[in-house]
Amino acid sequence: MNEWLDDDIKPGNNLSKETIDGDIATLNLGPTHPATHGIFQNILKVDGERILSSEQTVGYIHRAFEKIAEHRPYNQITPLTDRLNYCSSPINNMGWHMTVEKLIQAEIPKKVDYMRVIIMELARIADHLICNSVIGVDTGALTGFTYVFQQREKIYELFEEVCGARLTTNVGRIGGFERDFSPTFHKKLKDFLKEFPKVFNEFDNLLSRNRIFMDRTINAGPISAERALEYSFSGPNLRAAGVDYDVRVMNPYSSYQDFDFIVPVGTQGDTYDRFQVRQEEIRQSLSIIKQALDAMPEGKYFADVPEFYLPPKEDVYNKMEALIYHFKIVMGETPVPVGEVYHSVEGGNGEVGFYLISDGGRAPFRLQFRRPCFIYYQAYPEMITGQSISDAVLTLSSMNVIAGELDA
Amino acid sequence: MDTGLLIEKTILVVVIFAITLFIATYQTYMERKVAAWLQDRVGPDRAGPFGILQPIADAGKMFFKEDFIPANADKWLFIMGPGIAMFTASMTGAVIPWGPPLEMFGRTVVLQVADINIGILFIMGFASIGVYGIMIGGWASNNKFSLFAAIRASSQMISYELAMGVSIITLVLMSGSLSLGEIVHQQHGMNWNIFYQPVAFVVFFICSIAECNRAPFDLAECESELIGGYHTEYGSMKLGFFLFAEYVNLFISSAVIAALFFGGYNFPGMDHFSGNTLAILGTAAFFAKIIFFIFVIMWIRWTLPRFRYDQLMHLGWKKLIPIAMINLLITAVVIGFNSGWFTKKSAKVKQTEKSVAMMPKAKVDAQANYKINFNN
Amino acid sequence: MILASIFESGVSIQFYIVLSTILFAIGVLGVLIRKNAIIVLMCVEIMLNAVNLLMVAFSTYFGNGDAQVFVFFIMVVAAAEATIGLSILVLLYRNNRSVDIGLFNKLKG
Amino acid sequence: MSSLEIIATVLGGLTIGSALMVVLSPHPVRSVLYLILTFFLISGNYILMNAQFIAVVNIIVYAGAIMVLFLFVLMLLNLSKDNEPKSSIKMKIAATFAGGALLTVLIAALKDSVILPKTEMLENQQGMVENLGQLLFTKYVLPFEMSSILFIAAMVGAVLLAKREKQIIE
Amino acid sequence: MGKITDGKVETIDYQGFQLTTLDKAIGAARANSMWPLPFATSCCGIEYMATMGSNYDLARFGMERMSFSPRQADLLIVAGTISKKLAPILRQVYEQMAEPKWVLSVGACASSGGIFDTYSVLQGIDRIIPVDVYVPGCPPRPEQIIDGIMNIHALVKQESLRRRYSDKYKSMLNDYNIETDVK
Amino acid sequence: MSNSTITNEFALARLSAKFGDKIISSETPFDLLTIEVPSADAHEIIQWLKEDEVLKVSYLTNLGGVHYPTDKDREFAVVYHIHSLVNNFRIRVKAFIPLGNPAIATITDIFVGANWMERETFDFYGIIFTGHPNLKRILNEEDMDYHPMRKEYQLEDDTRQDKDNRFFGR
Amino acid sequence: MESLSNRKKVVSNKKMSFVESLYLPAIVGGMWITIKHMFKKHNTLKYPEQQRVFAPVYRGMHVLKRDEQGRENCTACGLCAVACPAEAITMVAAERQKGEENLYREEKYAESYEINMLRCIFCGLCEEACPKEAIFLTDRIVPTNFDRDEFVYGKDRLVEQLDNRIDITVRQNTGKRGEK
Repeated sequence: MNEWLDDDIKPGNNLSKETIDGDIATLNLGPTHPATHGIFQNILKVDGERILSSEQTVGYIHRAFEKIAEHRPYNQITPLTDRLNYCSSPINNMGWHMTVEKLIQAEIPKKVDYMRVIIMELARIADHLICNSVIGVDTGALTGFTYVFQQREKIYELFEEVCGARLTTNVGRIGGFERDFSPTFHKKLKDFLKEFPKVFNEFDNLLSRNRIFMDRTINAGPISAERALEYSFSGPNLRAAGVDYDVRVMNPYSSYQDFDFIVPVGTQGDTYDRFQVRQEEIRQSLSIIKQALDAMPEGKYFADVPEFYLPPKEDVYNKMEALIYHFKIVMGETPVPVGEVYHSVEGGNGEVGFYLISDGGRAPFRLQFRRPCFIYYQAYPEMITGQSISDAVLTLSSMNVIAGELDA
Repeated sequence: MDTGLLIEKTILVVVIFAITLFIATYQTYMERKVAAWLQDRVGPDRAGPFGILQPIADAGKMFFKEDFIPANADKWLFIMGPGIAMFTASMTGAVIPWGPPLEMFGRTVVLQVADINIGILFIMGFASIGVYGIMIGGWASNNKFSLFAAIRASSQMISYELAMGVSIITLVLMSGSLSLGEIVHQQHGMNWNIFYQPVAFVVFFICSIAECNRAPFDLAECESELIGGYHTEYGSMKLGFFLFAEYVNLFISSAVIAALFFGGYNFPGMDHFSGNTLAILGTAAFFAKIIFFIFVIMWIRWTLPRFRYDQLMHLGWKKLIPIAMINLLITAVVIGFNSGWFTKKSAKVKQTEKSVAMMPKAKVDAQANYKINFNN
Repeated sequence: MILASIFESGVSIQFYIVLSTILFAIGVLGVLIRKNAIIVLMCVEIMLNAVNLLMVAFSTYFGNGDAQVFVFFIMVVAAAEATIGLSILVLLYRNNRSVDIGLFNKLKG
Repeated sequence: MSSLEIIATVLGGLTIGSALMVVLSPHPVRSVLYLILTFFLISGNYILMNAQFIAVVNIIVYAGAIMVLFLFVLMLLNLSKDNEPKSSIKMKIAATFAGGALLTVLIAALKDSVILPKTEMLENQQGMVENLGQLLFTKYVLPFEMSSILFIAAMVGAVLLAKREKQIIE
Repeated sequence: MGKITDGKVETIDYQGFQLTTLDKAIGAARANSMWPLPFATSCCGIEYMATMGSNYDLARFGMERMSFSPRQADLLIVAGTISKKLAPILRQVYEQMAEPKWVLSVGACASSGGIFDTYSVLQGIDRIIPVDVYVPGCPPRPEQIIDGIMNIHALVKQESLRRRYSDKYKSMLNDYNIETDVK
Repeated sequence: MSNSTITNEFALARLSAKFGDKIISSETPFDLLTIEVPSADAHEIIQWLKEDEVLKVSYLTNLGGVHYPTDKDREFAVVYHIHSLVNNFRIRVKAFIPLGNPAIATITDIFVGANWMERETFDFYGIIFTGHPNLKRILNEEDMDYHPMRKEYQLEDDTRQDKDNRFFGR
Repeated sequence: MESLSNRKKVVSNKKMSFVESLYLPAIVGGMWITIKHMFKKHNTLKYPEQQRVFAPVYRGMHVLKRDEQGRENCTACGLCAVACPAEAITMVAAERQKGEENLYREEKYAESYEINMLRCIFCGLCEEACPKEAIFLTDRIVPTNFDRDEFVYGKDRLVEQLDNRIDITVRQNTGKRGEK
């Protein structure tokens, strides 16, 4: 606990009115603040540097995803999911694909599963790299950020090799991938796997055992496991509090049961724990990628679902059946089973869920996204109460609140 | 007052001021380039060859930017803030000996504006009032973040000044003089204070980074927390003054570090030279040292995370001050031991012996050497 | 030193006596008319400085360093007074949200 | 008048002026700034009297430390012109009279009281560090040590006073 | 800088002024020292970070010093979706910036609303503030962002020092109901 | 739910034993136990689910609304996804409420994390969560006068100028 | 809390060893890491002067392909417009007249074809939707502009020039697309 704070004001303690005495200032953290870069607003009541209470405003980039989803055919929703958690778009893409596949009960080849695992874990690395390097930036150490961003750039080149885009990937289709991994991709991935650990260790050495960094992050924005569960935390933030809940392990999807990896946890749920959990998850993701690459089965890169997976262009041109399917898929007129399905994947920030209600129509009747950021960001005032402004900034960046996911 | 001296000093003041400004300007370029190199980047390279005109572009832009005073700011103080920061920053250069004496037009030109016998106190004094620029600027902006920065800056300055002062006193004990010129004279050749007082050096170095408001102690302007800190509301040339003052401060404190601990213009093998050659080489050596320290401070900035406010205070009060105190105590005891205060004849040590006795032996020799050289 | 010869040229001790008296009176004036306790404290500092000035003047004129040593001690006392005074004021402000000197009335009994 | 006399007079006038502004400025922060200016001018006076050490110490102690504290407190409490307590005009007039009376009496009493031994001015080296140090560590060593104890007491007192008490009211 | 008239966008003619040597020198200085204020709300912000990183290095253009304080910034980089809720804040930031100022609209969302043709998203920031250069893409590659910045540079270099005092400029601001205190 | 230790049948049996006919209907689409409960009893059932020693369904995964414009008096559904981390068992609880009185008891007293989810549902559908500590709009502007996710409101607000609807056939 | 996954491992060690608590070793170590980078070759692409080669499948500016004889492939069926999530494509279809066989491959063609590049999100769905292999995304980037109207790309900028054909065969073959 910060030594300069009184013992009675600690995160989680609800401050009585009497506690809040004289010298209170109202500080507007955001929206145009470097730490909130235009999206979040926190109206802080501070006594000196100590935060007494905080009130959040969100919705600054509310884009009505769920409403749009009710107006778009299933295959056009993939680009939407890109923009949920844009730091790890492929995970959202594939979560959505798997949801629809669950609805239409498609059988997915093992190879597609493994390809998906590789892409998703790359995305997870990219996501965690951004978060951890931004923690570094917010503590003032900019250099580590530039080192890992060079590696993140490599991940984006890999995505570009697979799907043609860097950030909003729109990768994969319902039923599989639009194309197989190219030899260039394999070569680049091998290079990446060789080079990345070195740079990553450098980054780790720069920060994780540096006393200044440890002092800054330990006890900054802690949350206990019980409170975290009450708040429905998930992902690295929950694991930092000590609960090893990971959708990949609990409800394995996309053949995650085939891979051997540990679930890193922290102890107090403070910034340092979150940082370290993410660091270790990056290492685990690397190991998963290696396993998937080594055990990549032969086979097709798409499932046999002609109602959803577009036929090849030559067939469209030459075969009547293919042309009809093509038109039907594009127009969104293929029959979809009626039903309700909930599917969740372990996104960069936790359990990304898709609650899909289909009435058999062209577009989903209702599609709700379980957005982990939106759910856990509400715990932020509790986490920073009694802390200093510096801690609040660090806590915000270490929670990795992605605005696209927060405001939907 | 002798007219020649007056002209000489005037020229010296102008030259030193110009050099200070020039170096401060190009420190911004250096900062950008160093940061770029440390981060596998190129840095500015489009303004002129290798981006060499970057600082000039910055200055040109700021000069022609709209000069804005926030409506609810205290107008006069708002303008005064950057001025004070600039003034105090450039005053300190007056007592630093920039090089060995130069022979010119039949006169011996001492490359020091004023060799006042309390030079160190002068530096301390101006270092301590340097904070007013930040405080006034931050307060007058009428912005909460600026106010926070001002409060942070002032308490940081007061805290780190103490440890800084104590570590300087250690040096004063050793050299027996408050004059900066004298202290530099004593470090003839390689007889630098860093070899006698490494602990004092570390403390002083840390404190001078803190006094310059540089990372990892840049709490007064830390971007990720307080936006721009005390200069959040400043734009155009007033902001330029603030940033400029920061770099001047950096330059001056590097100079003070080099002068106090790294022999100033002294360099090994300086006995082989004399006269103007020595003066030029000495000055060059001094500037090389200064630039090295500027580089080190930049290097630190781009490597380390910054402290939190309470940790900063913690470090200052609970770590640096005790360390400096203990160092002072040990130095005092050793000096006392050397001068025989703990032996029987201690009572009879004469006044004249005292000042000599307060120095380690090597120092005394150096001083003697210097006097001989100086008189030649 | 050139500066030392100033007194030869006629700046007399009377000048400094008058100067420091005026400063002292200004300090007294401030204490009397200002109600902001912090300003009052500052005016006390002015008074102390007036005394210091006189001390140094006398010391210089009589060629005796003792007075300057006393100036040194006065500064110590002033610093101590400022710290204690200010912390009392901060405390007072916390309780009363004002630094009005009239609030010291309440200290009695 | 010689040039130095002019300097001294101007300096004295400025000192009085800025000291007056301390009292008269309605804005507490400006008062502090004027006071800092006053200290600088007083230091200038010290330098004129060749008391270099006291001059610099005056700046370090007053301008560098004490006034930073004052400014710090003003900022911390966020005092400005608006919440400045006002005193009544009557009070002000009375105070001015009282101050003026005091001034008159003091000047009258002190004006011709000193007779100068002029010769000692030239060789004056009393303000130099060595001499002051000699005095401090020989003749005044006990007061010196006492003052450091006073300082520690003041420091402890300030810390104790400013430390916040537990404020939760059960 | 464009302005909307009857739903159409029209550009102020930058060639209208005869550039003096001083204009050119200051234009070059301004172009090489643009301090950006990144208003990076969503995906494009991440690509903007990539542009800041080592691989693309905005520092080459003298732009690595980010000014989150509008007073110090020369270039407002709006990267990401601007919702109707955020629009007044963006406008306020623009109004707080000191002249001369430029606006770079990065990405489909900021420029036109992109795929978010919804009740909550502003269909292009040029409805509330004048935009100088649009960068297409969702999100644009760093190359495209740099391309946009180069276009801004071209604009800045051509701009007369007097343009900000011109009636044309003032009338453009008036169209946006932005008060200007430039005399 | 591959390694779930509690089967859907077991959970349903336990629920029915406790609440009997309060479970209006139940099904298991895609292996996820879905029960429909009366809106008045949703709070109680969820509380029991959380506190039950065996089920321990104590993690609120998701909360959202659905609008069925054609179902008379069942226009809105509030759907809770709750998860038992210990048993790795998920359950979906649905409660239907009529358009005329779209109110249901809040579960913020059971799960703190439901706070914003309920606010979002209120924002989108206008469903009133009685007892909610701070039920106001969260994503949209405060002064918005409709609840945009209801089916009758269109997605666009027709401010887009660069589209010609004739070309889209939508 | 008990382990849920049996794979739990605590990774965050908050105990500082004595050496770590001295600040300096980590600081020196960090400075050593950064100074090593100072002597590395920089990793910067000097963009306007240097250009990176994009992946062959990169989704950049669109092109309306012509076939080998230089006839436009597009038949204005409108599938791309339907598939576009951003609703950025508009077209007007026209009947091919006699004598225009060398211009248009199919009987119907797009009289006007516009893509609003500011709306476009470069998702590639139009390319997938096209049954005639007429529209493709290429590895060229859309240039920036001062004017919003400039971004509505008509046929003049979309249809590939006869003297400046755009090769998309690598794109079509990468990942063996279409092999079933």
